[in-house]
Amino acid sequence: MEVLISLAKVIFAFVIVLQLTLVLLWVERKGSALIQDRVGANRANLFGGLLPFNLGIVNTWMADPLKLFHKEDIVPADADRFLHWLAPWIAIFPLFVTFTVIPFGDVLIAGGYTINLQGADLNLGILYVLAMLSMAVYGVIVGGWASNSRYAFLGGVRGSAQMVSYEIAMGLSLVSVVLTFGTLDFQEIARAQGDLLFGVFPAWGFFYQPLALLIFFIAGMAESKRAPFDLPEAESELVAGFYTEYSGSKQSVFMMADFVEVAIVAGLVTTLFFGGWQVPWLYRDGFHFPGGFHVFVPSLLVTVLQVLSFLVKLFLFCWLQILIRWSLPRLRYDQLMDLGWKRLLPLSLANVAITAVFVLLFDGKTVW
Amino acid sequence: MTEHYLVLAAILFAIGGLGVLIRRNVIVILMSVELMLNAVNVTFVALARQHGSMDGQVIVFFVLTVAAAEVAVGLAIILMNFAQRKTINADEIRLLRG
Amino acid sequence: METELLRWIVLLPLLGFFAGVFAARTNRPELARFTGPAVVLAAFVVVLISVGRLWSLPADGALVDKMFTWIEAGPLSIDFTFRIDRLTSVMLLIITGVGSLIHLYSLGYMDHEPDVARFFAYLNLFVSSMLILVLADSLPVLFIGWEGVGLCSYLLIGFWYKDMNNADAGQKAMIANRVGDAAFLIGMFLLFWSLAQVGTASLNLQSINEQAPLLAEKLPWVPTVVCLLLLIGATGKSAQIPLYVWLPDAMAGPTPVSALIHAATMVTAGVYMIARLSFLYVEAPGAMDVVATIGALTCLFAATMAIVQDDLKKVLAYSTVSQIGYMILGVGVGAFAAGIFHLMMHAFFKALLFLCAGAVMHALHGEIRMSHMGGLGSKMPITAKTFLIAAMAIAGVPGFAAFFSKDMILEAAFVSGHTLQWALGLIGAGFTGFYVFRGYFRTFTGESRLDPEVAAHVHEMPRVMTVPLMILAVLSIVGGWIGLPFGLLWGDAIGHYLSPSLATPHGHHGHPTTGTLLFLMTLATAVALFGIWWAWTLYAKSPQLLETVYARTRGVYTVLWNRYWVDELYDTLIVDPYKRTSRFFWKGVDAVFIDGLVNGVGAVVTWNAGVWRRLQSGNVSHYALGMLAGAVLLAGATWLVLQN
Amino acid sequence: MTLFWILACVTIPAALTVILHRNPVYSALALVFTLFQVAIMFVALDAHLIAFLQIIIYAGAIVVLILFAIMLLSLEPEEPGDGRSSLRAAGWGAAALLGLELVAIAAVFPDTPAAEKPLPEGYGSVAKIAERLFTTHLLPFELTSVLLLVAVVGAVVMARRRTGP
Repeated sequence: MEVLISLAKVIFAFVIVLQLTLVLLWVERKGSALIQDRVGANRANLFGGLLPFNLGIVNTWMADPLKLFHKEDIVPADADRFLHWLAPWIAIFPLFVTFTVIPFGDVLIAGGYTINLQGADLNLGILYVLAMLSMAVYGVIVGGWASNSRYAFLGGVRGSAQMVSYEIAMGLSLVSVVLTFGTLDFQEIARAQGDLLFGVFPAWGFFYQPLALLIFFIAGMAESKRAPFDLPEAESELVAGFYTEYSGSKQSVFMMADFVEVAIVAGLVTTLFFGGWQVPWLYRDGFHFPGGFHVFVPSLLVTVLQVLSFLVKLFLFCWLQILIRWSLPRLRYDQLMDLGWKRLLPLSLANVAITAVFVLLFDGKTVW
Repeated sequence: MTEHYLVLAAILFAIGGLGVLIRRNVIVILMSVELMLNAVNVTFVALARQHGSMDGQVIVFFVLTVAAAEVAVGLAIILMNFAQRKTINADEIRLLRG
Repeated sequence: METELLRWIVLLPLLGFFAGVFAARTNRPELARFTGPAVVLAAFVVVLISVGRLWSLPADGALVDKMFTWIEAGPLSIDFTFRIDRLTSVMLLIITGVGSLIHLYSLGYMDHEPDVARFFAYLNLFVSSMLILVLADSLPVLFIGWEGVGLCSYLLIGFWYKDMNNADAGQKAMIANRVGDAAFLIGMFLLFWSLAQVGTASLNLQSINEQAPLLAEKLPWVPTVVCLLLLIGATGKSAQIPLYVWLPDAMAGPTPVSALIHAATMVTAGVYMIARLSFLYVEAPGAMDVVATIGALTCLFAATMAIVQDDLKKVLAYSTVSQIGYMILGVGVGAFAAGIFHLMMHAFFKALLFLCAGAVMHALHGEIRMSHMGGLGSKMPITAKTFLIAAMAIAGVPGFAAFFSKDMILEAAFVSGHTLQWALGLIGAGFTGFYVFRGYFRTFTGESRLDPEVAAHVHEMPRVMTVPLMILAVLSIVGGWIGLPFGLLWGDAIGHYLSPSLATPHGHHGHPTTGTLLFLMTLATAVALFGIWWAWTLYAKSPQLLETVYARTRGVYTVLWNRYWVDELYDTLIVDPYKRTSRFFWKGVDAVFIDGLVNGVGAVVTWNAGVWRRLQSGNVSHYALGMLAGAVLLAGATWLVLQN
Repeated sequence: MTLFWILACVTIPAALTVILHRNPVYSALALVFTLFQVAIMFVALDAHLIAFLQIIIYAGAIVVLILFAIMLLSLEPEEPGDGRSSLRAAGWGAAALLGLELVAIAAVFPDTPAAEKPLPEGYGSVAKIAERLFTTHLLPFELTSVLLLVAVVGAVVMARRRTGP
């Protein structure tokens, strides 16, 4: 039974990721159309046009994947065939396993079992995430190199340099979060954010660490190589960057990796800075609003609400990233490096120092 | 249990040493050195566990730091050498012969 | 009683030093002009509080502040501890009290000095070192202060270092002090060694004093040798024969420095040290006699040189040497309290004399030769009056400070049977009255011999300078009343106050009769008044006599004017042979022998390297193979060892 | 134990690939793989923090740098054995001998009690390691920061493009 529960949790996390990539694919196409005042995907339609409007769901969820997975897989001449095949899997595997440590709910007590709603409860969760994200760089660099193409190679080198650079600022911003909460465990961090500030506001991480949030979000977007940080795949310069020579299912795996990374960044931001699965003022036995107002909610419903809360926040931050991608122009490469090394890195270092002083002053307690 | 890891580490160490000896590519030599360092790290951690002491792990921490510094400086030297002499063949880099 | 208050007495001036350095570095003289005097005043307040607490303790009580263990090596354990007992409290009050007044005075005196921040930084560092010296609970800590004040003295004498003479004077002070310090250190080591032989190895002052009788019993020669070595240290710091030569030259520094360091505080360190170790000294009667003799000799010797000087500050410098001679005489004959009493009085009137001299210098734009002064009394009334008070105090006019303190010393010398030393001191008293009033009459009365241009600008000093003068003048009058003779009123208050901290010499000399004392006092006073009268006759009443006297004493005058040729003697005896030896070591030993040795080693190494360099193929793989081969051998050996 | 045998069977071929593959890119990737295996060994040996650090620092940064250098230099695969067969033979011999000896030593190592002691509370946790690091090993820890600074400065100075004469 224990094994089954664990398996179910991992599968649930996995399903969230997979479904999210599909939803994001749709949001990316229809949402960008919305932003750019276009119609967007509107060809294939279910029920032969019975509905008065076309959401493009069939296009993005069925037609696109079908097309991609049936396209011919072209491997360039003189490419390293083995590494060319391996690269997409190197890119996506670490990302898939990353999501398992992000908690999507508090413990669920059902049928005599206490189930921690987290794919894998690891007490070094943050280190695990950093380790896995640092692995993702190999997909990019190997893919770019194995294609035996200048565009792809340049994209690969750019991408890996960018990811290695921004990893530092990202890791340091996480250090200040870790200092604040005093743990590396995501579930504990999420739980700690159930307290109240001044007895009114939920004690979400973003109140404590606004600067870390900013740095982490920027660095996270740079890690996922999306606009305005999409130098490795800059269409106007490098055709499609490190996956120029990829097609069909392999290329779709690379695209999927992008979306998973978006989801991971959103998930981390949610968990570390916006209470994770916390619903403001909702506790095990219901809502306790400030001022002593109490509403009873059954335990099972509480869990449902928590999972829903997590999903809503997750989706919101995914949407925010897509919004930014379609709004901001691309940085120049020197600006990118400048931002990473000369702005974010010193800022995050200063943030760590300041946080450390505060933690020392208040004896590690969140006395606000 | 500990002996097994020690034996494995010994084999890894010998492989790393072999790499240093038989390869001419300086970067591969560098990688072989990393293999040797890792073999030693495994020894440290295994023995640390054997004795229930954490000092072995702390030393691994230092080894990691030293390795990072070593690779950064080593690669810089290799790149500069390549820029000037167009080679990374260890046999051809012998300016320091007496 | 444990308290953490005492460290602040030292830390405050030290903070002022850092502020001063900062101010000097960043060119903010205003900052130093504020912090310099402020920290010393603050230290004075802390001292007052501490002394207040001390007075609430029993007579032999003490305040202790242990900061940390400084040195811990085998039997040697030295705590960095400050301690206040009654003796220390007197010193603290003098240092911070007189120090505060002189700092205030310096505000006015150094008004036009661009480098004033550096001045105050040094001055604060000096105060801090001096306080360490008197607060120290052990000889090594005392030695920190001992060296610290020496360093500051060097820095301040050479304050205007752009003039070579000033820099040389600073070096002279440093070197003369080095000689004394070497002896001091040897004495300290010997003391530690011998204490380890007979009792508890320690350099703690209390412990030394407690173990002194034991030491004298087991190793009778040690206290004498140690006391003599420490005495050499004291002669260096306190400018006694034979190491006094640096003090007259030290007048090159700014005048407040002369007042603070070379009159009131640092030069009395030797007296303080001997009083501090009085329990050790009383175990060495022979050494005590030497101390008393050196004090008495210096007293007369310096006084004779003072009577011919033209430079007003030099007069005061020789006077200081002479007055410290009295103190040394006092502690030498076992009248430790009298020595400290005179030290305290001297701090008042000698600081006052120097400050007045400084005021005159300031008014005359640096002119200090008395042959170019005269008649200043009308233009600088406050300075003239305070100088007169100080002169009366130092000469021993009845009722004034030195009347009581000097008399106490001479009495003790006579009563303890040191008749010769007493006689020297007595004659010195006459000279004292003569030279100080000679200075007064030549400077403040009679015809003006000033440059007309300078004379037009002579003016009284601003308040910030005259108020310290007036305070010191009051102290010079009433200060002496804390040690009244014959049990009048409160009697010898200072002696009673200090007695728990000080030893009493062995051997009972009996109480002299009141008649003897009265006779001694009258005699001393008469001698002093005779000196004053003689000065008045020569320099005020009938200057025409001067020529006659001068003509009759030309030979003596030449000897005195050339200061007995002591400097020249030192040059011939020590400096020149030293230079010749150095030259021999340079040209002979260093250039030929040592250089040859070094070059020879180099040549051998070069040859050797030529042989071995063939091993370096430059190929990394070869080196790696060598390393691996070594590892194989090592591992094989390990395996063999483990198998057996 | 099963885990160990799997690790051993995977790690040794991977390590051999590192030193024997003619293409340095493959060597580097094999090295990453080997380092991953070592990290798993660390986990098996209750050194979780070290395992993650191993991945983050070694696999995530060091080897990326190496890979970078390899690609920037665009190296041709090395041709086997030209003119240093004696050294190669010596190398194989020495390495084999060393390996044998080390294995032999490990086998007879005296300080390996049969029954393992129970591990202390919190063994290998971040807090405990940090405690050791900031108390007993504080000086070396501070020195590593100096080392890293020196390395950074050295690497930058050397890799910087020369301007001027």
